[in-house]
Amino acid sequence: MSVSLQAEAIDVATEYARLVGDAPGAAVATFTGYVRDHTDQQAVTELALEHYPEMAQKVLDELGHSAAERFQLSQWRIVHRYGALGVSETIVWVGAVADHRGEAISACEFMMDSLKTDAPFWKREQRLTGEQWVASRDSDTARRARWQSVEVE
Amino acid sequence: MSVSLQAEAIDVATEYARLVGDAPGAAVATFTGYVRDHTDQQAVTELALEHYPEMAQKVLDELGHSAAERFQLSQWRIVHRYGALGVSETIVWVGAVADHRGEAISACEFMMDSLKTDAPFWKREQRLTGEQWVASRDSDTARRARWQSVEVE
Amino acid sequence: MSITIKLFSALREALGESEFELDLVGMEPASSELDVAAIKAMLSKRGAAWRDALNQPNVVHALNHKVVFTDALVSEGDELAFFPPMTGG
Amino acid sequence: MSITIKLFSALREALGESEFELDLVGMEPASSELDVAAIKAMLSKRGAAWRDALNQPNVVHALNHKVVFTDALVSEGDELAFFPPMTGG
Repeated sequence: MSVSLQAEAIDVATEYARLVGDAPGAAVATFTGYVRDHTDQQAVTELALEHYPEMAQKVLDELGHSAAERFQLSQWRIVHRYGALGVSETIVWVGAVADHRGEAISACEFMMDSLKTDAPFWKREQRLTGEQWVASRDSDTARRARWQSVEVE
Repeated sequence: MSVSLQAEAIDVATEYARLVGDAPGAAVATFTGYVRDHTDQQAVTELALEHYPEMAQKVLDELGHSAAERFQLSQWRIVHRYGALGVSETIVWVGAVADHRGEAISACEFMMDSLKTDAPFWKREQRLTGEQWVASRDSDTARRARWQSVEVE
Repeated sequence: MSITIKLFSALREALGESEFELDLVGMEPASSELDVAAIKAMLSKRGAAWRDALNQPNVVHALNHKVVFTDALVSEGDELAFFPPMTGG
Repeated sequence: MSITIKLFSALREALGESEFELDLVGMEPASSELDVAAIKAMLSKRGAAWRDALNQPNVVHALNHKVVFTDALVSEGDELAFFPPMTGG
């Protein structure tokens, strides 16, 4: 039931063990995002992640609580990095514990889709051709919108 | 790209590290199932998992390959236990690596939904009121059917 | 001609057998055209317990590790398994 | 009356500032009715770079860490941030 904003690499094994604890639910789903080595066929050598600390903390807290309520989670955790990241390093980790597999898996997807468009982070890629801010993707906005249509039901 | 049928507990940290290896894709999703301490409000104290070894190996191999093709996975892994399991122990672990988060997450859901109805395992619960074979669930059959309607498209 | 029969879970328990060879020599129709339904009919002659267990509507038949309908043809050396709906995961 | 302005990512870079206090004393209309649009108009008077950067159609405004429309009212001590669409995760 917590958020971590951190400069350090994400220790997936430790995060998993803490999430599950001594009394796991029946179903645990996790997602880890890594820095790609390419964007649109261009090689990427490093990523700088700028963030708005106070707002990021608030948005991710609210997102976790919203996921917990919506998918009946007994535990959840969101870890997001900021700062300079090398290729193949972790960027983000989310985990959800529920009674049923569908809820745990959907909660991870909901948290990832929402944080992509709602959490104040900005990626700047170091490419062979120079530095460049990463543009937001229409596909991310569309994935986020799927959850909103469900919210209205 | 492999299946393990095993009596031993699943070491989630080791499985994760092996799945991702030295060159991770951008997106890694995992799911872990644990033994519940209850079914329909009845306390469960132990679970015995019977299986049909040769067929289980074949079905899970095919399921992994099918998921890889369908969701463009660069890596996948399915681990399923058999034998005597205590409450809160691991039963099953699946992991998928893809370029995009939607594919990695959907692959885990597809693998779990499919193995629930297609892989030859049978649960026998030790309850306070005696032993009992677990009945198959209509909800599992319905979740499996969702993927079949997509297959026809 | 013989095939291997396997039984799992509640069927194994109800019938008290998990695996045996079934001799099909001299069966009618010609053994080259035997299907799963014919094997079920043959096994059902072993008594009421067999007839009842094998003819429950939700029994699954797997021929050589693949789920099949009752019209699947059976050949020398095949492995035919009967079991209740699967409950893994 | 003053508020805190924050700029992030490409806006911070284009405008060369990341955070400053904006004094609103003496502004028209009455400062109790100032909204985000009025603040944007005020900042746009700083020059073409400001006007262009703040009036891009996809600029996001967050008031006290919450995304708002331009009709949100601004009060003493508020924190108002401008930034491009978010690209985390």
